[in-house]
Amino acid sequence: MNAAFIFDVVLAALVFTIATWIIAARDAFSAVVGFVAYGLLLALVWVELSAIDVALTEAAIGSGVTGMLLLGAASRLRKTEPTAVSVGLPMRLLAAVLCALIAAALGFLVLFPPGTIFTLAPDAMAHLPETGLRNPVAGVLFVYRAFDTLLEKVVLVLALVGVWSLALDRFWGGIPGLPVFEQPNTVLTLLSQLLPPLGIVVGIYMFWTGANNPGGAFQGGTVLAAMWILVMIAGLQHMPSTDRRMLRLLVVLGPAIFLVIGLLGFALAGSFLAYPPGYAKPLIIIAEAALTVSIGVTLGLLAAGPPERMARR
Amino acid sequence: MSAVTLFGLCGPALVGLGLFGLITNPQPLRKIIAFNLLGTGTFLLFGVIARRGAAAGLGGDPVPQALVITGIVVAFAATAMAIALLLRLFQESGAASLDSSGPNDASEATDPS
Amino acid sequence: MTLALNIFTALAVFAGTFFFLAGTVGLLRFPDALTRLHALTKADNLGLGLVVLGLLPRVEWPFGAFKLISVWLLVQLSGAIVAQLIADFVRREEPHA
Amino acid sequence: MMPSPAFLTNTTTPDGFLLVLAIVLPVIGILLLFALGGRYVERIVLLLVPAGAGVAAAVFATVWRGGRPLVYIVGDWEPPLGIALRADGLSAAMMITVAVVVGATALFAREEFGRPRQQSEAGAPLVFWILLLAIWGALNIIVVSDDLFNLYVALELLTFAAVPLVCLKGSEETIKAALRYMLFALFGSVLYLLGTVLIYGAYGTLDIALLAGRVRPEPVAWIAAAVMTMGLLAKTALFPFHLWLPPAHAGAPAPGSAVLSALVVKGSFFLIARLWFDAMPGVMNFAATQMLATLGAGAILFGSVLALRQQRLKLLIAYSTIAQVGYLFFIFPLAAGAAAGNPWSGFGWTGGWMQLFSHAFAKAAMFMAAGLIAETLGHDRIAGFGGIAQILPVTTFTFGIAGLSLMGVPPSGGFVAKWLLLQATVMEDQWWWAAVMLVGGLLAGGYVFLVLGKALSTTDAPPKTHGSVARSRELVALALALCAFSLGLVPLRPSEFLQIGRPATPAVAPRMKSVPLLTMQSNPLRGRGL
Amino acid sequence: MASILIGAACFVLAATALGLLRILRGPADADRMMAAQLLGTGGVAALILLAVAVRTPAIVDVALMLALLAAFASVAFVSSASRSRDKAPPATDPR
Repeated sequence: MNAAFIFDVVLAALVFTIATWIIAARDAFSAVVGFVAYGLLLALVWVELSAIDVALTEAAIGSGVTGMLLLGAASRLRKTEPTAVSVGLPMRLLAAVLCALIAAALGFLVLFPPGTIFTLAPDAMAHLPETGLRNPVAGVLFVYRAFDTLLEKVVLVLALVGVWSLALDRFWGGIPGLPVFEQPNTVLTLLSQLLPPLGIVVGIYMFWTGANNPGGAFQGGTVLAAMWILVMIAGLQHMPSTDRRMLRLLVVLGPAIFLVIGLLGFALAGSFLAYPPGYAKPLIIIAEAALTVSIGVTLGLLAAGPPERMARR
Repeated sequence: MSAVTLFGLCGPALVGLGLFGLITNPQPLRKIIAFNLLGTGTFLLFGVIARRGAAAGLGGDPVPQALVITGIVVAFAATAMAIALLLRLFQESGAASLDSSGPNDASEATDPS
Repeated sequence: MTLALNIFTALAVFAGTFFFLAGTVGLLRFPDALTRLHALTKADNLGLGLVVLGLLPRVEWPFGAFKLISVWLLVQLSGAIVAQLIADFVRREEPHA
Repeated sequence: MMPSPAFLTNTTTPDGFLLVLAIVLPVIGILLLFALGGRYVERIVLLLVPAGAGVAAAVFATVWRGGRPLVYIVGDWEPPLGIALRADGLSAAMMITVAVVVGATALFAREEFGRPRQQSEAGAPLVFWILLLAIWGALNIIVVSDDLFNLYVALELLTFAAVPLVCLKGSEETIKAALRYMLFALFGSVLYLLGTVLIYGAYGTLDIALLAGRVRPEPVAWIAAAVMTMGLLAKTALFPFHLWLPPAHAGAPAPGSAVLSALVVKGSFFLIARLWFDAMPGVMNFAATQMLATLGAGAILFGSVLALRQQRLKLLIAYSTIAQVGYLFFIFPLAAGAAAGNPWSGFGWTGGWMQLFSHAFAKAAMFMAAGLIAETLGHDRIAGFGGIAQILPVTTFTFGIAGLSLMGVPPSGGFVAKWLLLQATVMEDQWWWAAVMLVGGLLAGGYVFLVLGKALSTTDAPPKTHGSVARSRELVALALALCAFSLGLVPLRPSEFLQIGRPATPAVAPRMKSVPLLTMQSNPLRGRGL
Repeated sequence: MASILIGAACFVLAATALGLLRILRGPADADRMMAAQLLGTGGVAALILLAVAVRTPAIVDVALMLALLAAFASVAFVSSASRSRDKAPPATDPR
């Protein structure tokens, strides 16, 4: 029993307790606040699992942007709660048994791991020098499994299309319905003047350090998105009209550049999404830079929701 | 019991809790939260598998770690879309539940859900 | 020298943790939202401040120290502003309980 | 044709780049449409749809001529570290089916979503085309990707494309349907991911070809297979996870419904088949196959009976989808148990896939016909269909032809499929499925004639029409229906084609300690060595 | 020294997590947000303690990320809570 293990026990107990609370809580708002706290603790768990790249992502997304989305929804839906009818007790018991069985089966697999532990860590490390990167996670994301990453960016664009498609017909191309402070709030204005410059620096740092240290386009982009949303909420900057050509171009910039680099691989490196020897790192940096911007814009727009009014022209 | 096993057991517990919430909770918003819990439980399990695969001077197998990052992004996109749907439903009907009610469901009345 | 350093770190960190505990106790025990908010800011200011102070000599100079200090400053800034925002909000909303 | 030994080699084949093109073209389309939007929509779509169809045809032709699968190693990083794409005969056939249905849908939808009437960009058309391309791209990935996690991303892509399609009309009930669909789909994909995680933990790879050699019948494989199957069943809307489907498929605009019912639910079914037959060949046992087929049987009976009771045409067709998807699940007991020794040459295997293809064409045609009828009448209540056959003879004919295929009347594709499945039940000594199929066929006849009877009936006063529909759209639907029908005329070809590149089952004897007698008799996967 | 730091991290985490009881008790949503805010600060403190204890400077980046986004949840809360209170219920929202 050392200090580190006690820390892990406390952490695991907290995560489990809060998770139970999130599910059991009576009103949705408490559950959402619980979820924000939960996301934060998970970031600690990922640190404890030596997955700092994941911890950064979880800190940015799990408690940050997802928390914001859920909080906004919970506040808006405050009045509707009592209408929902609860599921009957027999059904709940049945579900409880089923879920307990699944959890027990998974727990069993954890307690009795396979005799041989497979790992791709040596493989991933062995080829890392060819890529010029030093962060193996970045290597997986942008070299070995770049195809997944490319598709995931397309998923983001598609999610944005899905969110926008929920706009009423006459608001298509209008301004997202993010809740904005109507009367200027001095404190918030101060925050959104001071924080974003710092945030942009951190965002760029995250992207830049990602090639060699934990971090990367996604984490950096999320920070940028958060800062952008903050500025918009404070009313310092008007939300853009979603029919702006520039905005659309920024959303597809990252995936498009990544795709072009991938297609160049056909000609220059003999395979789709392969990099010519020696040029891997610069190309990845270019792709990541574009992706950082695109992710920032896309996540910001996803969080801002569907267009709800037209621009005054 | 090691820390890895500890978090390894946490993962299944979260999966179970999330699944339970997703099945039994009638409010869509709570279902979305439960889905996120279920997702993080799954990711955690993957993280534990990654940690077990620590080798070559790394604290964990980078492949699952990278996949978890992709998974978190996708889960966020899903959450954003589900919430947008939910809020639109609220805007449209003033309610945020999936209970069937209204004239259009008459034709579905045969459905013994 | 190392011993003195260790003692300094330990003292500062312990003092910091004390303020965190105080913040929690305040949050749980104080009667209304505004006083609870007050307790909260103590943890932000002093608790984290002392922890950072205690750790400063142990991180790489200057970049690591710079990062630690910026973490503290960031928490200061957002803590203060969130406190203001919530206070405003609570004041506009008529106090429950 | 023998199963090709190329199956296990992990090298890019000369024409492998076609697989990348099949995926990249729709992705380019999505990005271009999103960025340029507005006036360029029609031009971009007109360029990409034929190009994509051409690529699918090229893949089909290459696999056909070469008799071996196409393989592409993305970025030259071999699995397990990298991702491989692989198209065998089945994948190529899927790809061409998808291309035909998507192409037809694009033609059909040109009227509705084609030309923007006003200067400014309209939402629904742009969104529709982006979603259509996304569904196409996602399905192409699903049929060719060999990596379980890559497939997860593709599944999500498919979900994110399918859900907004449901509520394109934006009415309260379609949004409700979309939200319910979304929640089911998310449940499904997380469970799929959970299984993927377990598989990686136990076998250290996500590549299906590599997994085939590593997976053993042991608890981890069972649990992984169980959760993944459960998740995918929710997405396939197999009974009892079907609740989301009828409102969702009925709520979408007609071209959307066509794609959703014909293709999207098949995507997740295809993955179930890949999982059981390809990734975990040794794990499938008699009990599991019977369970899946039992759910399928439940779907056939339940879906058909409910279809009979619907008053609205689109809901009827949606319930019919639930029933027809049920047939697909007979592939598990009937192909896995192929007494001949090689499941790929058995009747069950061919019959199951023929059912998938013919249903895809027939159901797309049917939803298009329903859309045309609803546009003409302004409603889709079956009770008000009297005299529609005189106004829309071609469409009524289309509906009838597609209906014949669903019922399994010779010589339609549906007939061949069901006949092959019936034969397989005899060969496998599993007559009970035959009984279900026969009842299902009768019920299908019931609901098809319910509609046709109403449509052909003459009323004193011709029904009020709301608008007229273009003849070209009627012809598109008819062409699809004829596709479904004519599949029956080439019964022997598909059987060979669908065997191309199927794995020679790895010679892994399942570790079975106490095997029930029944399993021993009908477990075909043992002793089917190289 | 490392154990002392980790012990301190453990203590900070446990202490601030205790504050989460406020989520249970409420009474107002603002109180619940405060508890999350406090845990945020506690998490940052625990992370930097860990970073120094296990000599992994990259962990400070996680703390930096948390610190940067610390205000985010509260700002979102205040803005959407104000809005949903000010506006008429959407059922009567003219469309």
